Amino acid sequence: MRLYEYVLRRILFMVFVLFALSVLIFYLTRGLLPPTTALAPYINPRLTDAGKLSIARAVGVATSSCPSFSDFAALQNGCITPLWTQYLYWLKNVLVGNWGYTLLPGISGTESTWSVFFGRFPYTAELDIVAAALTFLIAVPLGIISATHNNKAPDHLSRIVSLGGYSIPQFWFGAMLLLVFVLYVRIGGLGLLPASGALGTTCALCFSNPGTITAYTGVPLLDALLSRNIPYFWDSVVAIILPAMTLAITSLGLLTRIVRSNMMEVLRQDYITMARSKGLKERTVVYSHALRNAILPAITVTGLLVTYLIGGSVIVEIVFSWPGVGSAALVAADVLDINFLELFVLVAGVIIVVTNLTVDILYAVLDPRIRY
Amino acid sequence: MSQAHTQEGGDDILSIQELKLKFHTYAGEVSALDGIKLSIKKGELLGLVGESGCGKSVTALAIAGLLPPNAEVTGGDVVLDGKNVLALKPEEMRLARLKDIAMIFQDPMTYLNPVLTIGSQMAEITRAEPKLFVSTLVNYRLRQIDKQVEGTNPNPGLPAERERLRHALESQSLGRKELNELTRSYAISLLRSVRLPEPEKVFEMYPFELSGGMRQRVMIAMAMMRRPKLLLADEITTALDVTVQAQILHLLKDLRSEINTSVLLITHDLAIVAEVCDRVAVMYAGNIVEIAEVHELFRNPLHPYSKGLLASVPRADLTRTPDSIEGSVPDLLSPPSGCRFHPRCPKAFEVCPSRKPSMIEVAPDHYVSCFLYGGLNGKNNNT
Amino acid sequence: MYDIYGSSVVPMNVYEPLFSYNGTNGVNTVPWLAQSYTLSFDGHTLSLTLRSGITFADGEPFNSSAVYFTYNRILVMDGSAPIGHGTQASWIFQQLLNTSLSTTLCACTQVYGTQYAQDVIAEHFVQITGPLTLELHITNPNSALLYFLAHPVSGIVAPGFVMQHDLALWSESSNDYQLPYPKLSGNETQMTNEYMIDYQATCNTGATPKGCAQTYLDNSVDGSQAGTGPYTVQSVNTATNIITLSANPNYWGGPSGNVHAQIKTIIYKYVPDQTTREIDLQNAAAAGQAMVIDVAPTNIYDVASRSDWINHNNLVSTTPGVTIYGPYTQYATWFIPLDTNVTNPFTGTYYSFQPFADYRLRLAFADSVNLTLINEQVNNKLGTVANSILPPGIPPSGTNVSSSKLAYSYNPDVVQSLLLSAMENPITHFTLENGTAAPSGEFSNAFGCTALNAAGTCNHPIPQTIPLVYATGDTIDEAILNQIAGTINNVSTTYNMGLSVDVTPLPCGQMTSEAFSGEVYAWAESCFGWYDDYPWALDFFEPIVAPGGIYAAPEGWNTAQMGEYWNAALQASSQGDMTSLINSINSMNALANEQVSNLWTFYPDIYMVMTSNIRGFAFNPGFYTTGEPSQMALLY
Amino acid sequence: MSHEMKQPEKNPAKSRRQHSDLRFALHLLRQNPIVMAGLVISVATVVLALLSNLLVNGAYWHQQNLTLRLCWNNPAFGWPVTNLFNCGGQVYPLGTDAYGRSLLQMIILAIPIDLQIALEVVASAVVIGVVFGSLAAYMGGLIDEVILRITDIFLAVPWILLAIVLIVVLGRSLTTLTLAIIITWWPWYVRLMRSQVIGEKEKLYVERLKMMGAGWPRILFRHVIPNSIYPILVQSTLDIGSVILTVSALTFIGLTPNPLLPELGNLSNQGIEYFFTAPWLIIFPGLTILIISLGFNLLGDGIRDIFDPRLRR
Repeated sequence: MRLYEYVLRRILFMVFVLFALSVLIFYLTRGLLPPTTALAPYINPRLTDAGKLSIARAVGVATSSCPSFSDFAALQNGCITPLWTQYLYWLKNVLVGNWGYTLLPGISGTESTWSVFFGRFPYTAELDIVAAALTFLIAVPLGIISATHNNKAPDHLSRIVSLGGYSIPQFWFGAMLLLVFVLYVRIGGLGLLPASGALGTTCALCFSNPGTITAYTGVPLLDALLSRNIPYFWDSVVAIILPAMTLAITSLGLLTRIVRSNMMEVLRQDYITMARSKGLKERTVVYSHALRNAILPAITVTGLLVTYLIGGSVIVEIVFSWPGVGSAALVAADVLDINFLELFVLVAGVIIVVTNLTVDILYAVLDPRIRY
Repeated sequence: MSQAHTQEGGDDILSIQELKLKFHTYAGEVSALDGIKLSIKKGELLGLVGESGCGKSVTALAIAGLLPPNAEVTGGDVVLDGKNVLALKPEEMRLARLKDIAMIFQDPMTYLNPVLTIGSQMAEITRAEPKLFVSTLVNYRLRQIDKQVEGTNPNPGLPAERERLRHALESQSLGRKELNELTRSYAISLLRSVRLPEPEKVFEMYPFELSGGMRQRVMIAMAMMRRPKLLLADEITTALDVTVQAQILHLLKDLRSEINTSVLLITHDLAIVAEVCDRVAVMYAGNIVEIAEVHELFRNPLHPYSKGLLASVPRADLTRTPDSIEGSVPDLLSPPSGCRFHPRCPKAFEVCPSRKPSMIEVAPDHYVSCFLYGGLNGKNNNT
Repeated sequence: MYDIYGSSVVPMNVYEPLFSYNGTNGVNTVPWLAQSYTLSFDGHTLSLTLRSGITFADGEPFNSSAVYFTYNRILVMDGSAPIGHGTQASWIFQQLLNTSLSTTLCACTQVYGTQYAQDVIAEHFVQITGPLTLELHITNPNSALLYFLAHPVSGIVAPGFVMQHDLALWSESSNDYQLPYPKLSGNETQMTNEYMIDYQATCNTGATPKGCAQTYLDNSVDGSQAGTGPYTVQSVNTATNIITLSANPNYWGGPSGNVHAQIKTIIYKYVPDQTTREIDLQNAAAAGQAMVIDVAPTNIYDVASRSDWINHNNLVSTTPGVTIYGPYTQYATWFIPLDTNVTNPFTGTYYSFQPFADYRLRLAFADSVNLTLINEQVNNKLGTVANSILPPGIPPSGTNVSSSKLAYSYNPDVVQSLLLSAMENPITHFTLENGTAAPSGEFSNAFGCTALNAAGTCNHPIPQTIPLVYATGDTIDEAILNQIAGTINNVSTTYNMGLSVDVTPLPCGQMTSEAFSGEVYAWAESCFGWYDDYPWALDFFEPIVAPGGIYAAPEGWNTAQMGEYWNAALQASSQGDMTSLINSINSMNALANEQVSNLWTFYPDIYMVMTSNIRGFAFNPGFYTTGEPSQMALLY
Repeated sequence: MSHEMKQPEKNPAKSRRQHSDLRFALHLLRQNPIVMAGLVISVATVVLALLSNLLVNGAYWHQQNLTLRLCWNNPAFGWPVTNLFNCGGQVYPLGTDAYGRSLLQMIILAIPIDLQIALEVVASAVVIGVVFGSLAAYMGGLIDEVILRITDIFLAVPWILLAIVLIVVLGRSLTTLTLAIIITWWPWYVRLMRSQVIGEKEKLYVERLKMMGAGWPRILFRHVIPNSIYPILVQSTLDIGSVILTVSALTFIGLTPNPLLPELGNLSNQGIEYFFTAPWLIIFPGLTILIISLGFNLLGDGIRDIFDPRLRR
């Protein structure tokens, strides 16, 4: 089978998964919660019952024959449309990006859920990407060292690190970092790192007034660079250290383990013995013969890693008051802002599925032996 | 004529004394080598035969210092060309492998890195320690140049190059670029000399694009590249079909005489031994039970095991059907006491289980370790 | 969690009303943008003279047509206060005029569309009599008039600025409506009227419902120059809830002339986590930056010295470079409604068990909590145990709270006897919300057993469960409800009454919606706090005790009597007859107390935690928001 | 003859394998003290969980004492925080929590609760995984496809999001908490079991059983599953730690059935609220979680090595 066929098939499959995911999430939220909850995000508080009813019809939860909103709220007189109709309306709204008004506290009721979500999303993206980078930078060498020194001190050490990271409650690790670096360790009486938010507006080591930047991308680090505001950039860097570290340390276990076991397997291959028998330096053996074969399979867990990071960022964002979608998700859960959660789940789904797709294709392309 | 050669060539390139070796496994300690004694003369082709699992390959690995981490040498020395290999520091051992000891392995499929081209896997040898290869490469090139200069209408640039190379020879150093170029042409010439078609193409190919026989040739070429003092050939023909086997073996022989290296040919196939070897050592359960010159051994094998081994070989003239030895190779976790062969030995008697026989020279250059031929009187001193 | 838009962050510092609560207490109002005023005896006409020489941040002059624009805009546009404020702004003003204008006042459906704008214009609420003089024509006089005008939602906005931006906003997104006046013309009055009609034209409940169009000020978008206040809105990040105010260089200086923005930039940052806020404060204090943070009463000892507060009643900071001001009492009361006529959300019908229809059970619940202890241990003394619905000092002064007696006080023994009597002879007759008697058999308050056995316990008790709900994370309410549950369950187990009280946290939003739709027996409301739209005793009662208020009137409640007091109070208020107003308010108070309609808990205290380098701020108890003290400072 | 046929059914390799597994396990423990530590911790945890109700009266967690809130009087360690509350006579080794309960007692009461949830989750996930995984693998074709795609859907959402949604929808209780985690967990086991069975069903003895005309349920449940279930059990040990982490994470962010419930994440939740006045409230519960999950992970890691053929040499 040719590459493009393979890609095509994977894309179709991706679309299917997303569709199924939408059905799942729709059923969970709309099927199991009363239709009034589903309606809430679309209703502007000022509306009269008549207005509400017309909206309920427009959103597709109330039948056109429904006499009054109170009947609708009491789920009587055949006011509620069948679930599949609701789904079609819902899907239409999802596709045109109409997610109604946000219910999040602290935000004007006239803000749309969509704009709120994607206003915050860049911060989460920034956090996750930085964390992912850190994870790779730490995990891969760790895995290699522990494989090349199997059952020796470095191996034990790196296993403890990765297993430890894997076993530490993320919220606790974050809290301890705060305790240590913000409360107890002080530089010249100053807090070492900012406790909150993506910007260093309150961090002691930060430039007192970093000024403002133009939101090209919404991602502070990038925007700061694009608008050449170096103080702002450093503030953002300083601000992201602790959260990203927390996320990375607690996520690297998976990757380290994969790299380690791959590496150990590869090092047991005959061609490694051959390479040694040729009198090559151990470094040459490891890096030019073993590494590539060991890293390649490790790429395949990237998808898993992304899933883990997105999940983890919810907790980390809460601990560090990171203004991303993760911390907002919890608030959304508190105020029953179903649409926000739905949006989050779907976006996360898209990201993960696409990542997996890219990884698979990349893998297929990279390894000369793979014949899909 | 090779006999004459071995007789007069007195000095050993390799001599193994009382080599004892254990494997530590979760199941317990496996005593893989139980004090083996072996020597190879310069330019000699020694066969090492025995059933699989009797410690042939381990011996080779021990010589090349490629033992797995859970192996431990508990006694004896391996002296290669005057220096004790076992005492070498890792770095020295590496250099020894790079220059003096080359090894060719059983399975050409798995012993080449699938994701690197043949070329790069050959080139990395010279790149590992350029100094060691300068003279080889340069001399090779000089010879080429000489030929061309003598030949009709030589390339005018040649004399200049010759000068440059001579300087390089003195300073023992080459530019990176030049090193690579020379390596390439040299490697290709080697590939040609192991009779690979279109060596330039092969140089660029990935292993999985080559057949088994071709890969084995590539491995031999790699070995030749280093002009080693000792070549360890571990079951190199097992994975190949018969016709290819023959070619490879002849290649080995030619190579041996060409660069005058000594070869330890490990195999379980007596036919091969008979075909190419000068001397042969029979191994059983971590012991060398009999060493003799090939024809001698085939004419009158002494050790009961050797007898059995020979008997099990199918003959061309089907005067009698091959009969196999009773029982199977012992589990070396708990090796039999005394002579390790006694449980399977048809001629075993009361001494065998209790004491370990020593090597006795029963005929010139014919050693055997079996109580049937004496060694009963006096303590077990492994002379 | 607080709403930086709904709260008075921006109103306080960016927009100014004609009057202001006077700084020390909110009891009186003083002219602010207004120079002077006279109110006719019948209370139907308020004549105003405005200060001269004041300009909006965008340079527009402040004059009577600005007031005309602002007040009419408020009337016509719900949530049109400088910062969106739900229906509050309009309803506060609408009640001064023809009640048919207001959904809240008349139980009628709101007229949408341009007709509504026409109705408002026809009211001629604001009459311009000169560039700096004007009259307000009031259909329904109200003694709280000046408090309305001092309310942050009635801050005056710059007409030109707002009209220009709104028109731009509406015409760019005019896909599902047509603006009658795409370009405004005529004099300012004329333009204002057209603007109002245009706005109503944008209201639609079409296929993808959007209500009415947004207005430019709704999110106090970047660079709002529409106020006369000491600050202007520099930027607003709706996603991360960061509002940046910057000083208004040509601020007029206030009545005293010496009010000036000394801080160049104020950044309002939304940091929901208590700990994080405190860490930030510490860092800021150490780094010499200026910062005000909100510290919950439960966490006061994170920043304040305990011994100083317990022993000497001083809030002394434990962090160098941090100062704490306060505590100040504010016009707010926390309480726990004990509801009757509770319905089952799934069936939509009444629960047959309506414990709080029984006065004895209401009293028993109220008697089983030691508020003083909780105030000291959990609320850390940052509040006063409430002895009536009315917070102290709320105007009109004289609505005296100390005189009204509470029917309850912490007393487990009384709880025990009350429970026993309620169990042995449960009430049999119920009244529905609409006053009619409930059909027999529909309700039964029976629990436990009617007669105890020799051992003094029930043999086969009828089990009943009363769930109490509070807002997740509200430590104080949690403590209160837990103690109630503890006491009641304790008695119940001694006599094997089968009555069990369990306490569950609900997300604030969920709890409130369930509570307002009458689906929970008793709930703690302080997650949004009970506060007045403006400091006026009468307004405090309306939703809680007045007939037709949002809380269901409990069984045994003398609705008729309360109704009479209520009408008398309204009457007195409209005639400005303070004495009888105060009398009827106090009688309502007394009635409410003796009936134990609700369990009043605390009057919350406010205090300000800020770095010491911040000079001068005005605390104003008149503002309607509870909690978030830092939101209430006018920094200058 | 029938005797010969029986042989493959009883899969003779197994007993010997277990035997050598045991030796390998001991070998590992000898050479790798970390695994030993894991074993010790896990066993200790389980024991503590079993004993907890004997050590501490289970009713204590309902009892609050507002006058003893947030106090620390461990003589061994004076906490360097201002405004330290005093706790009267009795000594509280780990201080008291926001409800005036001894933190140590609460932690002891919490361990069985967390462990129970973990076990419930893992057990149900294993059951689901084994049944559907083996069905998918053994039946192949459409069934395989369907089951795989379903797992794909669940794996395309971060677990915590799915859990949040579920808890919001189903309301907050221990049951829904457990359920939510199970729902995010089972797909892994299906995947794992599937790969195992696919390997197992290729084996010779399955063919021979088929030839003998044994029905698929018999082959699957009597032979294939018992032979391929090992790694699942390993995974489940490893996962107990992770599940405890998950549970505590969810309760920490406030998705808790009852704030008084002594559950490690729940206790930490109080802790983050009183970070300044009572740091011990977050430190110790979190530390407990760390130790327990680390214990199980170390153990699981070791066991995985035992079952990893590539590590055999």
